[in-house]
Amino acid sequence: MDSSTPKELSTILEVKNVTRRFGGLVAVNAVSFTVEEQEIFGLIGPNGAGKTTLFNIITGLLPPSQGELIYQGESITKCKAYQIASQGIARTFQNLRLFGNLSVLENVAIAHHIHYKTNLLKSLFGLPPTRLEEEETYNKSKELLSLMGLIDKQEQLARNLAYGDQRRLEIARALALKPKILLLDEPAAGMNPSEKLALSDLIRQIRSDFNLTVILIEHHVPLVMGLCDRIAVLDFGQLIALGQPEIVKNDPAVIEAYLGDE
Amino acid sequence: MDIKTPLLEIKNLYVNYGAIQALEDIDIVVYEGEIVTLIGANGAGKSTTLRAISRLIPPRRGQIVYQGINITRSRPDQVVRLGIAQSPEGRRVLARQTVLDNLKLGAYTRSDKLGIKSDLEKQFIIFPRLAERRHQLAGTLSGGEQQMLAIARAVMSKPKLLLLDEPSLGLAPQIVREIFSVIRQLNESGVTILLVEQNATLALQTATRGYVLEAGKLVLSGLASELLKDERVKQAYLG
Amino acid sequence: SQTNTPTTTTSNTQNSPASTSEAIPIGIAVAQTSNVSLLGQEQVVGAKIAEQFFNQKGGVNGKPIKLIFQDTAGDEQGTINAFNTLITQNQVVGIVGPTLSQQAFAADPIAERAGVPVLGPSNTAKGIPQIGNYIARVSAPVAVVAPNAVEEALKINPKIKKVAVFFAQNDAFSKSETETFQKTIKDQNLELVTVQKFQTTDTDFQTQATNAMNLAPDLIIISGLAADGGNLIKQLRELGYKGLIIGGNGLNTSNMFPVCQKLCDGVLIAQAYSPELDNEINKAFRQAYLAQNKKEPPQFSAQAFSGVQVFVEALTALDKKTPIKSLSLADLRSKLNQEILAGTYETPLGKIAFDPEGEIKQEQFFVAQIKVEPDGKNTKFNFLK
Amino acid sequence: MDFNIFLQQFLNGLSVGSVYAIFALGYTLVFSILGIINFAHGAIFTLGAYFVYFLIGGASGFNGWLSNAQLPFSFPFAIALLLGSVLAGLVAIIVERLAFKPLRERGADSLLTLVSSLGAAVFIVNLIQLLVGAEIYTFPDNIYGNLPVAINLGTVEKPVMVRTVQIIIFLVSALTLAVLTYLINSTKIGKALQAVAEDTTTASLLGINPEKYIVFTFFLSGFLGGMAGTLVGSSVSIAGPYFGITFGLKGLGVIVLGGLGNIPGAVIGGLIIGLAESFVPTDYSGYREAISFALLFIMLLVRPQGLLGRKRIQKV
Amino acid sequence: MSNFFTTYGFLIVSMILGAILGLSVYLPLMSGQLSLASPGFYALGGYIAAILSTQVFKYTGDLFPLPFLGLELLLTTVISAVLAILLGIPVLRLRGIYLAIATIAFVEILRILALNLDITGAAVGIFAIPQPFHSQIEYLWLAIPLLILSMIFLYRLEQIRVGRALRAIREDELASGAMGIDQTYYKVLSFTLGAILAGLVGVISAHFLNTWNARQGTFDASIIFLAFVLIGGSKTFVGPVIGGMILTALPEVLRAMAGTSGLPLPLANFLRDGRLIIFGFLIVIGSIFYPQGIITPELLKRIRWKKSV
Ligand SMILES: Nc1ncnc2c1ncn2[C@@H]1O[C@H](COP(=O)(O)OP(=O)(O)OP(=O)(O)O)[C@@H](O)[C@H]1O
Ligand SMILES: Nc1ncnc2c1ncn2[C@@H]1O[C@H](COP(=O)(O)OP(=O)(O)OP(=O)(O)O)[C@@H](O)[C@H]1O
Ligand SMILES: [Mg+2]
Ligand SMILES: [Mg+2]
Repeated sequence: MDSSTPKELSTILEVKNVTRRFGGLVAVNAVSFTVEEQEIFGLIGPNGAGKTTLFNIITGLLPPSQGELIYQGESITKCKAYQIASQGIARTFQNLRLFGNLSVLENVAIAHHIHYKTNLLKSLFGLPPTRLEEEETYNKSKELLSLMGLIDKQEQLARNLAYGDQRRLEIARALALKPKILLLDEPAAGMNPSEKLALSDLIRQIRSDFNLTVILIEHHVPLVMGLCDRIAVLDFGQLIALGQPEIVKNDPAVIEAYLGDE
Repeated sequence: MDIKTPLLEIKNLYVNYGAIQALEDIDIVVYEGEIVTLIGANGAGKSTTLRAISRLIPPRRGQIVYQGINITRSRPDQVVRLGIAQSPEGRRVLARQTVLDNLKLGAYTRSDKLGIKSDLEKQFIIFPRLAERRHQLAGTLSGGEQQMLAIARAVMSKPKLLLLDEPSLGLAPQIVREIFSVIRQLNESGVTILLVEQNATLALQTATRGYVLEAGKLVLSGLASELLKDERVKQAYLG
Repeated sequence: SQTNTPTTTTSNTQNSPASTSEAIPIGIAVAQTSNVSLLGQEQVVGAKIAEQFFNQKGGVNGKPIKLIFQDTAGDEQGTINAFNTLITQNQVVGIVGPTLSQQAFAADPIAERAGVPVLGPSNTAKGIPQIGNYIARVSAPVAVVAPNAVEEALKINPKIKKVAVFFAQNDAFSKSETETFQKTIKDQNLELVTVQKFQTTDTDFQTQATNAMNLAPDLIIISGLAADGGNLIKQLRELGYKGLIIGGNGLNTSNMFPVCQKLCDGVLIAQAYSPELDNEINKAFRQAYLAQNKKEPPQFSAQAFSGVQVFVEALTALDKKTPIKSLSLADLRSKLNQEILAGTYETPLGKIAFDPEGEIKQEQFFVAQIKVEPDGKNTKFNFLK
Repeated sequence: MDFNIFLQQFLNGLSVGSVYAIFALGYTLVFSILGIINFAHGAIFTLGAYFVYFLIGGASGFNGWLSNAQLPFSFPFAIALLLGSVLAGLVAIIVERLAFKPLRERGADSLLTLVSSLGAAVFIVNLIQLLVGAEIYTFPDNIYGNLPVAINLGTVEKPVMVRTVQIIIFLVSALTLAVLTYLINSTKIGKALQAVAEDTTTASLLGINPEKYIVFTFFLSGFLGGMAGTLVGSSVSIAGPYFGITFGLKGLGVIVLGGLGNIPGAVIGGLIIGLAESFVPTDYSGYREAISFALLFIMLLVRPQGLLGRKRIQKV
Repeated sequence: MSNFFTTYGFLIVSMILGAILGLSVYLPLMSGQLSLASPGFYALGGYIAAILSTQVFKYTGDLFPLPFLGLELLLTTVISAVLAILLGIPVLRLRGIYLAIATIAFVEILRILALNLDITGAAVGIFAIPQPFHSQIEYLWLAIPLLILSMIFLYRLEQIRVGRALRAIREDELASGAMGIDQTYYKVLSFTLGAILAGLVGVISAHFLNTWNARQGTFDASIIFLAFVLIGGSKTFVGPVIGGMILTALPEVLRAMAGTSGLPLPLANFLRDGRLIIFGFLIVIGSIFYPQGIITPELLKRIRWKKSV
């Protein structure tokens, strides 16, 4: 993208009428919304509403049955997962997908991959620019680990971490892609309330430090409400509400389908 | 309810993963009919404790006694036959089998056909989502649906002692409330429960007693209602 | 019992220091393991009988010979290793081996470069003696053996017109042999109705059999080895083929009898060896073999025996000219090679000699018809020629 | 093509195919539980045939350490078949305990079991060779009583011949298939086996003893392998210690074609390859061997899960 | 000593070639691809060399000129690479055992082709392949540089970005895509590099063995090559090198042991007759005692650490 041209629209991602079926089941049903640059956008809804499926579609792991995705003004509907990732959309996985047999540090270093383009031959010969690159990769990876509080565990194998730590590592790894959009699928699952609070501060900090947009799936309502600028609510694949937290919180349809009355 | 008979006793338990010491000198007692909760930060060793009880990892030292039987050297399946079931961390549903088959396998150790059938129906009433999806492969369920399945499957074995590792993980708030009411119901019907839970407030509200783990060591234990009021607990876990 | 075990007998000699200093080492490099070992084992037996026989007769002017066995394990790498070990470590004067032509192509050049005489006991492919001066063979090339059988078949049934040919395409020997058979068919003005290929590892031939039988051949010619050939014959007969069958040289072994049993009856086999050959040495060989194995000696054993015999006799002749003791190993090997090529030998294979390239000149070839007694138990070769 | 010729070739295909199928059934069974290929299956198949050969009173040849040995007693073929297969099953259990279990327990790369099972195969095959030599052993031709060697399904002028042994093999594979399918799909044992197949830890959390089922599976696979080896041996003789190994590679093709770990798939795959081979035009008979692999190759590109296999879903 | 080299020259060179073949299986395995196609490319390289040197190249003199050999190597590199890319793109979509079987099918199809074609000499194969050297040990001039180059190459590869990408694919292909790694590209890359190595070893082997036929590079070889990697250790390139050497030498070591004098008779007998029984047994034992292979990255780390202390 040419950044010198003034952009009037700050829309970064547009989900247009996206539908996904599995056999007879419609997991995502004609969902449309836009996400603005630098916002924290929440995606909530009951279990099986289609949230993760939507993430999979956005990141190119599943093709939509219908609909289109526009990222920074261009369609990415047909792109492969790795292309989407290298264009700046990173994610974490609800059912953790770490590189389990690699060290914590390597997990993060791998994601730096896309930022260095020295070719195979040059790097094979270990020419100075690649040496620098390698050093930089590890330094930056360590920075991210410190940020996520995992620096002490950098040598451990990822699969040996406790559940909550694995979630943090997922975030560190996604950040290493230097994404413009970060998709977090239940990042706070498996953390206790005070850890959740800390995480929510961290996400805010990341957003401003890294200048990125966050889309977040989370079932912990206080966290979502406190953190998100806008929230979309899915139920049975359909978008039933969209707007600021206060509005969504009091929407009867949302209360009926998701929050329940306490 | 007679809460003086210890159902499960963990004595002086040490567990290692290679060089890493995950549990150190743990003593836990669970009396019959109780709900006991285990809380602690990430990596404190909660899941490790449950794994040790189910015999998925060998302890380095210490003893686990269940109903007076030393199960420290038993096999996992023997432990299940004795009446201890677990809904494990990470759910571990059998991805390539249907929801129904997963539930039936939960009752593998039972042979009372009628009882199994009625229990199956009970699960479907508690979790209507599972009833809807009974012929879907478990691997394609959403995260929360899998969590429901994991809990229901553990219950299907009609355990005396049910180990739950973060049952509320990934569940929508409504379902979380439901799960906890199910836990209370189960307990009332005579199932003893050992609960690992991040949602400490809810856990302590539900439980009779609680233990607090920190970096592999027990740091606190007591009646749940007292722990709820404890300043240290409040600060560290209740947020 | 233990004494019947071929491998035990060698080690007796190999490990007793008394004979080591005296005895003249001759290498035997054949396939004692792998799926080629069916053939290799027969060669081991033949060679051992020779060792015992000639040592009893006084060896090489009083000096015993000692056979050193190195397993070639059925592949080229193994054969080269076996040759190398024999040549440099065991310091043999010459080598009988290897079992298969493909391996000969790999290992013989090694012996050639080292100047060690090699006698191929069963390498029948084209081009073996041409590998070099030191390479000769006691196995007649297929081109010489095969045509006889077709002639015999025509004598039995002059009305033969249509011929079907089968061959094992992954076996070098069968591949060469079938070419000869096919040429003979042309030369005899017969009609070649089909050529069916199979693999030596195949066991089921119903498809090929019925394919061929649909063309109503009067004669079927098979080039293969014992197990596959035997099965092919069996299945042809069971499926109702009534005409004559010729088996190539690879089927020339009693190993085939258990496979086709009664159904082997009447099969014509082209042979380079006949147990019934009437000479002293063959009688002795046959007797020894029968005593040990309770069955007629197969061609592979006879050829291995002959290989050892050629070495012994050439050594004896050489020793008479120049005492072997006085020669360095290198000289001994090269003189021995000349001596081998110069001599004539009365062997179980009949009278043989070599041309200057090392190709065998064998006087007699045979065609046998398999005869099974009505009880289906006793099977033997009836020699027609 | 003349109908009779077609029919003949079709039956040939089925009969060759049923040999592949009967080999593959035990092969695929182990895969369905452990998700690994047991290269020792071919060796156990061979071993079964030797066991039965000796149990019916056969004597060994001259080329092994056991030269000219014979059991002091003998059994009728049917009983020997059963006993021999049980012995083969026991050997399979030993192989599992020695070459599979330690690796599983030490958390080895699951590929390594390919190697260790190959080691076991090399061991067994060469042990056979050491003991009884590389000779060909044959069952007496009266083991099936007075059944005719072949049956003509056509007319006298236009015969369509089928060998009786092959019909027996076909029937036995069909029967085995039926029993295994019932066992796996409709019994509690089958469900437990599937659970073990997917995740042993989870299975044990459900009260299933995975080891028991793994041993059972190996026994069954060895039993079927031994029986198959005997039946095939009775059709084509036991052509030395490598007899069964030569089926290993094609067997691999068969089970992938039908769907790895899929029991009916093994039979369907076997029959299809048998048929395909029998319809290779005469002029291309040299390429017959390549047929199964070409089919397999195409199948893998088009439908990797095999004909009957279910696609592995992967939800993220 | 010279005696040693004449006896074991062949074996030493074979061991080095075994090490390189181990690397050729290891390369695709770096990205988690269990490809057993190496024997196919090995056979192909051998045929290229055999055909060129016996039917195409004309030369005078006693030794086969090295420039011709260079030409064979070059041509094999190109042909192997092209074939590997063409084969790799469709086939590498398969995973695990499925990929292994597809590549086995490829190897078998090549073998049947070789048996049926005239140019490959059918079952007899091609023989009288000319020699570039006077003795077998001199083949080290080819084998050692090739091994060292490949090892340096892999050493570097494991350190850099590309190596990390390969490891990521090996660990979790799906997640690696979500990390921006183009799986197809890297998988085909590692597969092709492995194919080239196998082809080059084929060229050397054809001369080295004097003859080439369809028995070279078959299914058995596939598994043996795999054993090189897994027993040696599949997590660092040192593993397959060591594994290739040990497993190539093992049968010959057993042969030598059987020949040592002074052994009790039954033992000597068993060592010789039961050589392959022992081989099979050792493979099982090796797998059990070295479930991660003999050489693991941790072991290397420890060695390095000891040295630096
Ligand atoms: N591959 C698939 N095949 C069939 N059904 C599927 C598949 N993937 C997802 N589904 C179904 O689609 C629905 C949406 O699933 P999804 O994972 O998107 O839910 P979710 O909103 O993320 O729920 P949760 O909060 O529980 O994680 C679920 O009912 C699930 O069972
Ligand atoms: N397989 C393993 N190998 C090595 N270390 C492990 C392994 N599993 C867990 N650990 C370590 O043991 C400690 C306790 O882990 P455990 O999973 O019991 O924690 P937990 O209390 O359940 O945490 P969480 O709330 O995140 O699930 C952690 O430090 C973890 O890193
Ligand atoms: Mg989800
Ligand atoms: Mg935990």
